[in-house]
Amino acid sequence: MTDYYREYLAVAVLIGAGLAMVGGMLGLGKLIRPTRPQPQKYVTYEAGSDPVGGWGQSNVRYYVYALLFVMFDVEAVFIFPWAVRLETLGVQALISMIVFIVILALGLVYAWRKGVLRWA
Amino acid sequence: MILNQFLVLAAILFCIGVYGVLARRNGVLVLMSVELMLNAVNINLIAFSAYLRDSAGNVFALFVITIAAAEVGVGLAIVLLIYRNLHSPDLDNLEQLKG
Amino acid sequence: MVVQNIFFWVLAVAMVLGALGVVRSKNVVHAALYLVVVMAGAAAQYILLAAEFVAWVQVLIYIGAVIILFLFGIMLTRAPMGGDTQLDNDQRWPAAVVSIFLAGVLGSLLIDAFGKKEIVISGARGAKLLEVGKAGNLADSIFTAYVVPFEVVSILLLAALVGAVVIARRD
Amino acid sequence: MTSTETPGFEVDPALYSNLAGSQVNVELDTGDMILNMGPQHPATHGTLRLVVRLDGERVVAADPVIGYMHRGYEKLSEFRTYPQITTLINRIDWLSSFANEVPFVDGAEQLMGIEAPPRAQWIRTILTELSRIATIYLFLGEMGLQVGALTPAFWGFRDRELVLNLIESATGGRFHPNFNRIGGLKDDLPWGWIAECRSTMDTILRGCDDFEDVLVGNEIFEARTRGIGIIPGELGAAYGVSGANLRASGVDWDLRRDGKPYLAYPELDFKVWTHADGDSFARYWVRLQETREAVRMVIQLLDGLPEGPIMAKVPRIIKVPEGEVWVETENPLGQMGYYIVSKGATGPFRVKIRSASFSNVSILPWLLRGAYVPDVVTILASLYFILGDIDR
Amino acid sequence: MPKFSKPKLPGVISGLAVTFRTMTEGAVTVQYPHEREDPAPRARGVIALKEENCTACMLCGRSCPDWCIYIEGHKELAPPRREGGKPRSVNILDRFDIDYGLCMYCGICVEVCPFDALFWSPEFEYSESRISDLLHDKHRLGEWMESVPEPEPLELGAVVKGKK
Amino acid sequence: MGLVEKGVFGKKPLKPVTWLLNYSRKYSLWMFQWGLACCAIEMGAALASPRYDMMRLGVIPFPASPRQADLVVISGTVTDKMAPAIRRLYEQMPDPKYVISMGSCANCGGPYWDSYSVTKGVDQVIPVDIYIPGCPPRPEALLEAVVMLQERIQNEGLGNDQLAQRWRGEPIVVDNAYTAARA
Amino acid sequence: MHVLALEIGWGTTLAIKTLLVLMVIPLGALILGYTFLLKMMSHMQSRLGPMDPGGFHGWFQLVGDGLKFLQKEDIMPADSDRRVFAMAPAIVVISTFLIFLVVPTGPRLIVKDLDVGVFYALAVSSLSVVGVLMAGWASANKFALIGALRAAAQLIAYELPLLLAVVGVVIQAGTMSLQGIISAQVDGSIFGFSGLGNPFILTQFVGFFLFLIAAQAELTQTPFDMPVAESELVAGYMVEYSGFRFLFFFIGEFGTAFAFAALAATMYLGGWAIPGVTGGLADLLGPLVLFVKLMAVAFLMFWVRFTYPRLREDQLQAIAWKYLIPIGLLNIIVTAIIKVAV
Ligand code: SF4
Ligand code: SF4
Ligand code: SF4
Repeated sequence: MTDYYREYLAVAVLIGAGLAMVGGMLGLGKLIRPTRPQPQKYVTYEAGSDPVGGWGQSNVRYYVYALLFVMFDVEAVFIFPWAVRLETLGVQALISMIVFIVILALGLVYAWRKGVLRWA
Repeated sequence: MILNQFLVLAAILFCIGVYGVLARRNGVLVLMSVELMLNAVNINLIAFSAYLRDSAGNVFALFVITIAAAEVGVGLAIVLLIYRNLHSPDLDNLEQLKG
Repeated sequence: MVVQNIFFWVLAVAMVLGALGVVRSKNVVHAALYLVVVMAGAAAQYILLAAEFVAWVQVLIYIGAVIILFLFGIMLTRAPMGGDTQLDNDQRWPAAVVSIFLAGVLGSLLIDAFGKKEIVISGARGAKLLEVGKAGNLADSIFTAYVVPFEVVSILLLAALVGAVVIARRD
Repeated sequence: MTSTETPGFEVDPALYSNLAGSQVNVELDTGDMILNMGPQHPATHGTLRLVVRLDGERVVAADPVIGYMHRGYEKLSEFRTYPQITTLINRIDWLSSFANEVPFVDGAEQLMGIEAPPRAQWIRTILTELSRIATIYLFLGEMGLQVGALTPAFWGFRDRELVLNLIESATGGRFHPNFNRIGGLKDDLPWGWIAECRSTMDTILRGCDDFEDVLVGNEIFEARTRGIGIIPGELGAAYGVSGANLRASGVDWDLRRDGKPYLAYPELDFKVWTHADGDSFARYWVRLQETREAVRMVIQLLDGLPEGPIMAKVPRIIKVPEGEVWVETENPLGQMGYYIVSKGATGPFRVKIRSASFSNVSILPWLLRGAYVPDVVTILASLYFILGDIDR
Repeated sequence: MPKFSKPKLPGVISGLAVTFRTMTEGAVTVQYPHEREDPAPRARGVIALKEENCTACMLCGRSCPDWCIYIEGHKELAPPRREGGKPRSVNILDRFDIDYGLCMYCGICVEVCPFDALFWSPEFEYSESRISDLLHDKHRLGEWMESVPEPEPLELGAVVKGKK
Repeated sequence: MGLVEKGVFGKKPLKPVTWLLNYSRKYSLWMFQWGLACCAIEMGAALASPRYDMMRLGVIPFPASPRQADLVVISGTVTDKMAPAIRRLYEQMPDPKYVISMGSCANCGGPYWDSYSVTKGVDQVIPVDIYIPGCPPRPEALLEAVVMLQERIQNEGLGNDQLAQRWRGEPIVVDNAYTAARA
Repeated sequence: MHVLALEIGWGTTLAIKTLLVLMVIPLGALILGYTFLLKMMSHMQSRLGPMDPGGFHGWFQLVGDGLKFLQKEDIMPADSDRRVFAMAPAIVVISTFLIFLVVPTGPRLIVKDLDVGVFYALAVSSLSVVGVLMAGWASANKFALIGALRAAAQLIAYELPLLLAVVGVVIQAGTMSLQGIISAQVDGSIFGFSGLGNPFILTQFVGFFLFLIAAQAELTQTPFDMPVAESELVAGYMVEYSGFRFLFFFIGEFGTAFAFAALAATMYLGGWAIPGVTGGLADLLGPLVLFVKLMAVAFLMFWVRFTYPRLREDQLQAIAWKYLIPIGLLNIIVTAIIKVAV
């Protein structure tokens, strides 16, 4: 049990270390680097011309991609344990997983047919 | 660790979620609050699973996560639909859709 | 096990604050990011409870996918930089009352229901607990006891996918 | 005259409406977003500025803002003598500088009734073709860069260096030769130049094969360019698009062959390549073939280089008699022309410059409507304009 | 319909082959600061002034499209060549500056100079961190003289003229 | 507030430190790709042509955005319409930053000295560190300029004042001592 | 754990290992960046690449870049969302850090051999998407926003093939722990012949190529570098980042490349193992062996990167959904059937 916790203590430590490094570097940089405010330095970069108004936002297409992704991601979640135990579980598990995959594949096929995967 | 720590934490999260669902009007935020509640449920499941030393809780947590994902997918799609028709993601002016 | 408790409380506080952030933040994207905090905290709690696999599923699905979904949704519905005051409706106070009341009820119920029951994480039973969370065992119970729900889930996912696609595309 | 008046093209106005209109469909009404590409933008090689209205990744309207490189050539020419203008106009289309000099000098000679000796004519032709190679070769690589393949761009520069060496060792300037004189050339070729030129031509041919392997043959490249930015032949002509861009739309029109005969082209045998599709891929392909064709021409010219003087008899102070003349040539980028009005002074009274790129980009607003942002880059690259040639 | 010059295995493969070949072929780089190849003798790098030839006739200055040559001179009486002859008046060059910040390297000045006082040198290494230093005076211009190469022989079939 | 300006507690930092910092900046000049006119092609040649290959000197042409750039080469004609954009892009670069003016046009108008639309020299808009003569300058000339610039960077004293001044973006005053002496 | 036969407490070991990881990542990024991005690319373009910095073939180049970025001013655009803007790079870098936790470089040279090893690696690597989106949104810059959205869409689209490709390996090895996978390869046998074990590349070559392609996309390398496509969206989601924050993205990118190459080498090429070497010797050689295999994989990746043009957004998605994922699913089913059958 303690080993188990130590494993994840390692994860925590690593995250901490990562943060420490990022912070440390930036701090060091802060010591060294100059700061020279200039009138236009903080203007949004837009290829040299004045930034034009209007806030952009994405296209619904992206959302559909994300959606598909979530669905299959979830599938993967079930596949992994299955993959680990496949040997002991045997044919029955295999079949039920194939069914599972096929059903989800139907979803992909449907999306494909609906032309979600195409632009416009 | 006593079981109750987790249960109470879950309860608090759940209630915050409830508050969000009631008080928020932006559809996306309502969905987020729902996610909070589902997380609370999951914590409960896992806690009990650990308490009873039985994987059932874990399995159901998996299922819940799955369902949650699906729910967000559809929910956001609906919000988008609303946005598309009303040009605002707010759920309050749904009345406009009536009749 | 004092160390675990320390971790628990740190995480718990973080999660509660995060949750409050989600419901109180003035900016949708910030809300989503607070949600990340809560999710991560939950994952860590699962790890404390030896639910190793579920914890990483939580990370993969929630943080890696659902949050992305949220962010996309937000950017589709115009995420303004800076504050946006239109996020709440006019029933804040009733909502607050309700939820606090609910919290009270649940809390008291739980306290006298489960009192001081321990989750044993040491010794032989601890070892058994460790087994519970392993991916293998989950597989065992899924593919023996819960095959039917498993397949049902797939159908449900399919339905959700189709539904969402139909809604999201205007054709 | 501009290519709109070239015989045989009537424009069907419907082309604008339905072709353009059919391309745009707004998916989710998320409001448009205005994007500024340029004046500094890697994709607009130079300082073209493109204001694009996007819906998602879809261009609803594109508006090229030119003039960031305007230097007022036509005005400057009125205050300079002919020799001085010859060196100034190098810098209009700075990649094929030599080709810019030719039509101007040609025009002045026509006004003065001088004929440059044949050797001069042939050397002019050689250098014109060399500058054509230098220009297009750069494009062959640059296009790769714009669709994301880093490496070819470097090869483009690598072999181009050799051509520039040739031009420099002959004229003294890598870029701006100022080698033409009214009535001939400044100087003859240096010793050993021809041999060097031959070997270089081989290198160029090998380079072309490399490009063909890495880009033309590459499925990804085809996927990126085929069917992107299609210019219908008539429409292109109506917009005044010329050169390879027009030939890639199946219009078989090349001033070297169809125009008023100039330089040594009448004596050469060369093929004018065209492509039916009119898309970016076609433009690339046509230019690739033209490079090979140019190499063939140079070889022919080297073989048949006549002997003799390189300068006709001209007065020490050049005064061009009164008159007007319009000269046009097929430059690497397309049709380039000068309309020279002389009032008998040492400098012209008025010079109107018709440069290829200006007309070529005039089709952009039509072309970009309904394109995707990544394709915008492909299209810009495949049109291949030079800013100086647009703005003058 | 155009056809490609050679039918080939899928482009994705042949492309890889070409890049790999290039990698093995080795670089063509000339490592400039450490080694340098001289530009062509005709290259228009910098203008050198042969002061003794210049008679301050201002021809170059006047025909320069950029007006970037500044010449000042004055007449002087020089002792006569023959005994008892009249003293001649010669032009002494006081100032001869070329502003390389402005010069467009067209070479007109070199051509028009009737007394062969100006020459092209292929040198190019004279960047400055102060723009005023880009104005070369006659001494600096004179120093460029030793880097002026001999005119090369011409290609076959050329009619060699008198003036270079 | 920074070592490069004030030094550690107002004192100059140790020699090796200065040396190392300068050395790293000297050999990591990320160059902002920005072509203006003919000279831009020669700049491109210096960067991309394997014969010159500016990358050898540690000039990296990656950044397409001024935010990551250290060096900008104004290569070509600066028109009055362009000047403001140049100013902005220069200011959007993070300090320390350097400018090389390439070609007669950028130096002072060049062939267009009498044109109505051309800015007579980019140093009217932004401070310039090195001027390269030529029209266009050979790529080698650009390389030479870069080497000059690198020497200069190597010898910068960190935390000393005139450097700070330069970084504040104060234009370089062209002293007329030279021309005055001649008159 | 014994090092040089002296006993070290787990705490110290952990500290040491953490430090090692902290060093390995920038180092790996340096090595990859220098060897491939600078040198190999240059030579493919018949150039030399950096020569002067540091004297010998410009080895100093990237170090210098690092030091230089330390001295660069740190600009936050006026209307950016400061906190988010500042956090984004950290998230990207940390998600890279975490991958290395489970990469084994020898029988005992591994930070922690989690039971969910591979799954964990993929899970944490998926965190960077959040960082990217944050960066793009917080910059309040249109180039950045489009870049970020593209990046996110692409990263998630290609995370699936990654997962699916790995499943094949997991089925064969019967475990998710990387050490387990390696030992499965060492002890494995191809049709009874167990001379050099069974590097899964032989049985899982489909998976291997899936993994490579998907990794290529995850690293936003050509032909999948639409998100950071310089020639159109100036620098993608990084456009507003300056100074060290930018460097973090850089490190993140190449660190991840390093990690994925290592994962591929471990899962398909047998990782640190070479036939016949075991025990302490393996501990010594392990890192070296892994490094060699890793560089081989990385060479493939970068070779492709410098040769191909980039795909367009929709083509890229189409490839993922229409080809890679179905193939991945098929691969899984086939592998599973074989596994169950034999
Ligand atoms: S080269 Fe041309 S611009 Fe330069 S000084 Fe001579 S005439 Fe003037
Ligand atoms: S250089 Fe030649 S043209 Fe110029 S002033 Fe002297 S002599 Fe006259
Ligand atoms: S200096 Fe000469 S080459 Fe350079 S941009 Fe100006 S005109 Fe062109």
